[in-house]
Amino acid sequence: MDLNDLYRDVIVDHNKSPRNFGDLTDADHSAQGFNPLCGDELTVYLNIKDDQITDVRFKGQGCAISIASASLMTEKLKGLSVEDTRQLFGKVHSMLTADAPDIPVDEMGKLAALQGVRAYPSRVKCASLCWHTVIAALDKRATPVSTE
Amino acid sequence: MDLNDLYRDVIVDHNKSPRNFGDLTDADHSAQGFNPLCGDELTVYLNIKDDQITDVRFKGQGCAISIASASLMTEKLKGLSVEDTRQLFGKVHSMLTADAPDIPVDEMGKLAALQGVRAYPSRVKCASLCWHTVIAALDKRATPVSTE
Amino acid sequence: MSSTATEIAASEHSEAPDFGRLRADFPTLNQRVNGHPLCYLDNAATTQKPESVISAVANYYRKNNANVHRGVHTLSERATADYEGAREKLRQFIGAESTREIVFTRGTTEAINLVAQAYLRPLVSSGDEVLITGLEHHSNIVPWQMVCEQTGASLKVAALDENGEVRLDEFHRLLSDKTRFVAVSHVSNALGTVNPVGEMIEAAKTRGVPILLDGAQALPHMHVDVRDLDCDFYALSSHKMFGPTGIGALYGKASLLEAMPPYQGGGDMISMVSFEETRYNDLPYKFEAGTPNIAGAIGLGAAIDYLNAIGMTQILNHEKAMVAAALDGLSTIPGLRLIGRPRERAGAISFVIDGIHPHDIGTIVDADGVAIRTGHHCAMPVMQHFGLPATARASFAFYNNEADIERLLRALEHCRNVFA
Amino acid sequence: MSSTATEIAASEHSEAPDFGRLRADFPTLNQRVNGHPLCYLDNAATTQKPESVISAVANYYRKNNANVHRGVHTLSERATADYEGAREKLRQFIGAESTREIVFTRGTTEAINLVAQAYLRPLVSSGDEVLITGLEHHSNIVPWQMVCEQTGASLKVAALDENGEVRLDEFHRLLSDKTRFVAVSHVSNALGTVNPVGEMIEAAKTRGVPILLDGAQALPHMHVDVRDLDCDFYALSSHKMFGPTGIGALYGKASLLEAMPPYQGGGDMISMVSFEETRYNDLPYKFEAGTPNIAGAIGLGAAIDYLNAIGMTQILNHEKAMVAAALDGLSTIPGLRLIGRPRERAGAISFVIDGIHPHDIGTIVDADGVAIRTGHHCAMPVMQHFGLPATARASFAFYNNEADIERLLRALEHCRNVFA
Ligand SMILES: Cc1ncc(COP(=O)(O)O)c(C=O)c1O
Ligand SMILES: Cc1ncc(COP(=O)(O)O)c(C=O)c1O
Repeated sequence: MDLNDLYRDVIVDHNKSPRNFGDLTDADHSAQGFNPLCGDELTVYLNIKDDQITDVRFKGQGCAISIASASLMTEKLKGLSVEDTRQLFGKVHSMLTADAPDIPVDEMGKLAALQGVRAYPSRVKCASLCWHTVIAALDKRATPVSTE
Repeated sequence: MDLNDLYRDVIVDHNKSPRNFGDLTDADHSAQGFNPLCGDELTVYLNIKDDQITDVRFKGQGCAISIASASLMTEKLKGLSVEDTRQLFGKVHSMLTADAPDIPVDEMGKLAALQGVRAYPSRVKCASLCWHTVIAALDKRATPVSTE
Repeated sequence: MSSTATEIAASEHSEAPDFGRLRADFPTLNQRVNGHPLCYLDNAATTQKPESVISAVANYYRKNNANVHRGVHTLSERATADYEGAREKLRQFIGAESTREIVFTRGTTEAINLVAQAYLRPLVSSGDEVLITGLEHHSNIVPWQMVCEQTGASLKVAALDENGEVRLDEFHRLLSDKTRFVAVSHVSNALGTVNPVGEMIEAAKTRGVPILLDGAQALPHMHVDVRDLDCDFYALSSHKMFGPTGIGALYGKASLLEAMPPYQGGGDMISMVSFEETRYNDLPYKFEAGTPNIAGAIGLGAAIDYLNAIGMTQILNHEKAMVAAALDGLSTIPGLRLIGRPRERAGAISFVIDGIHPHDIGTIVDADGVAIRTGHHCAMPVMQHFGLPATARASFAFYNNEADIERLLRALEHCRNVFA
Repeated sequence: MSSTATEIAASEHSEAPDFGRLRADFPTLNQRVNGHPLCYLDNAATTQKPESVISAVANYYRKNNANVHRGVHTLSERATADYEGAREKLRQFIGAESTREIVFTRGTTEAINLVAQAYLRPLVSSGDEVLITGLEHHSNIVPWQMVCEQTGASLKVAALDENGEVRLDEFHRLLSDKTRFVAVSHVSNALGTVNPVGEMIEAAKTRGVPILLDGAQALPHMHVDVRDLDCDFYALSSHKMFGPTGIGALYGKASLLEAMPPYQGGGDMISMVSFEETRYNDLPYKFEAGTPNIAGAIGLGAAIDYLNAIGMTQILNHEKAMVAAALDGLSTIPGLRLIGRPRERAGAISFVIDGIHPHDIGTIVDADGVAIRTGHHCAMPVMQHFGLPATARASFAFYNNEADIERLLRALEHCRNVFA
């Protein structure tokens, strides 16, 4: 278990300067997620056109892992189809939790920075909160997602 | 711990042929006692004249220790004053429970047959049930005595 | 881990395990009591623990002791993994679909109270009925009496026959449009009767009435599968199945548990608390308020591993033979009368001896190192049914053997001599 | 036994015990975590157990395991004597008048739920009020919220000031003619604040309102005497005072407990059951339905023996010095802000560090072998009061020492480096 594997430079950087952070006032999809255990709270906003994510932003507060994960996610989602987003969620989930992930980590691009989370079971929820929240937004679920 | 010390001949005999067993239809004092743990149930009847116990009988069902104890008790009480009965209760209680009883056991007469009970904590309630019940009768208590 | 144990079990099941050698796994059994080797026949009250259970508990305290669920530090993660691992073992052991359906409680009694208060109490009122049987332990009577008192509902009781079996005609008759809940024991602790729970569950289902099984006395003796049974709730105690005291569980179908309000309030059972509003946590945590008996759950997990390694079918067969031999032996004691002669029996045999009160039997056989239970066995209505204040009860576990039966019979002869 | 421990304690109290050596009594502390010797500073979540507690539990399972209260055989008598012996030890430890006033529960949470449901629920209705404080653990909030929801009563909360102390003016203002019950923590688990419970109890008494103290965080750190305090109920958890999990107790004044209906129904809490009528057992058994956590109670007794042998006054003094040193040390960490600055503090210190989320602090210090807790500490309203989602909390027990403080400070420096 190496701490540097969890707090990689990419993570520390995205935590300090989260990308796509803030409101998306004209969002046509949005959802709230929270992790009551650590007090993490995220809102994810989406604009979708012709089944394609045209814009995505998030805001909220949380630990470095959850903020960085959300930031990395927003970078990745822009331009993706709804279907591809759902599939990517599955792959990220597998990378975060499975001993032998479904897909080679090096196909995950920048998201691979999160692979260190797997060694820290109590931190998996932090990394996956934003993803659960995006899926809730796609599903137009009204009640906030909770990961406890 | 010697079993013969508990089931002395006197005890076995008084269990088999309890003395003063049965109703006392004109009793002026009576009380019920029960030990729910083993299902022992006793009723003690008293006639008292000028502060003196003129007659005493009991009925009910129970283990050898509780029946023999009640039988031995009735033999002892006839003719005793109310005050002496209460004092005797204290002595019996001490004999049944105290490591160093208040009074020499040989002053207890036939009741000394019960001294073996002390080595069997779960049986103390059996031997003392009749005594608790007599005191309840003297106190004219309406609710049955329970030793659990 | 539990899967390993199951694998071992599966591979070993071809030949019967050496039950004689298993006895050595139980430190308590290896002692002298009143000058005699202990002959423990009070298994229906509580069972002895194998060394693996004792050391699972000690090991948790020595290496991994921490509070669960709320910590990010290593010990807390280990404790959480072990505690939740035990839940998974129990889920597998009783065949539940999901760990969401396994709520840890102090034992059977608390599990039944949980259902009585959180499920039934909000649902019933005057005119409604709860159906139980004449065979129940106080823990499956009083919680329903309390709900009835609180709500005005009434308690119906399917009576016993002279063999100590529930009269099924009565059971069917009493199961009516007014019945809102059925609660029956899987196996009776007082008489050893195995109830025809399949038929009872089906009858309840047919009428759409939820049914709880009190499984305290079933799990130590037989394979139980809650999905096969298709009961709605199943209650159990760890200490009766070779695990630690202070832990047990309620199995409940997720759909029922989800609809229920919580039972106790506190830490862990909420997901969000403010003074204005409190949101409850997901299953099963909604029903586990406060710090749980972490060591107890881990010990229960170890007990399940142990049982899996033997195999419940092997245990059932071994015990059937043993109980039959004990019944044969007891029938040779003059003046001894069996109380309850059920067609199907597990674990316990109740009896009385003419002219000797059960309490005296208990004390005398104890002097010979034989531990049995005497009294009402927390089943006073069963005693009342047979018109007895008490019985003597010998109850068996898989580690008992023919020598134990022999010891019991000799000690009973001793009783007869004392009162000869 | 406990009297022996008390004697030893009394004779040894003249000189301070060697706290450095006591540490060796705790096997958990003697291990490496992530390559470093364990530095355990999560004592408010649960405390570690001395070897004497671990072996008291194992010893019960190895030698005396039997069910209590209902048996005449030797093992059952031993188990009963040990279980009731533990009750007597606890009675002495907290200064209760009689063992009738000591009800064993799973822990603080269950003790509070018992009072909420069996005492308060039958007494209150719309218009009545329950008074708590802004400092409470969820276990001393949610049970009262549930009663309020069930009955229509309302929950009043005495707010905190900026130091994390209860505003006494608010407390007195909210204690009104409508107040039917007061429940306050003796010591806060989130901030370490010691409440002025003397003044609070007196205020409640003056108005004739019964008061419960949540003592979960007080007993590990200070001498508690319920008769001196003159509170009506006192709730505690064994696992927070060096004893086993799954056991705790409710102290209640006999007169109040006697008047209360039972909480759970089942074995042991009744004296007579028939289907028509059930008579409840005497105190404290009326509130102990089902087989209790026998091993847990015996382990708690051993923990009390252990504490008595050290002496709670010695512990208090030792910890005061340690906590003061920790506060000094923490004040040297740049960007660290203490949350809560109570005048009187026991056990816990909460803090945040600019720009680093507590959750990250927890993970990073754990990599250095330092176990602290991060999150809301089951006290979300306290977090809301300070406008924080979470804090980091280091909490101490008598076995902690200066090296632990040093380790914590260095680990916090490490955190700052990771995010530098
Ligand atoms: C102040 C306080 N009250 C109540 C509790 C609940 O105790 P338990 O979880 O042992 O029931 C705790 C501990 O979590 C606590 O710190
Ligand atoms: C049939 C049955 N039901 C319920 C119980 C209660 O179990 P516990 O005391 O472990 O809660 C028992 C055991 O005493 C039992 O034998």
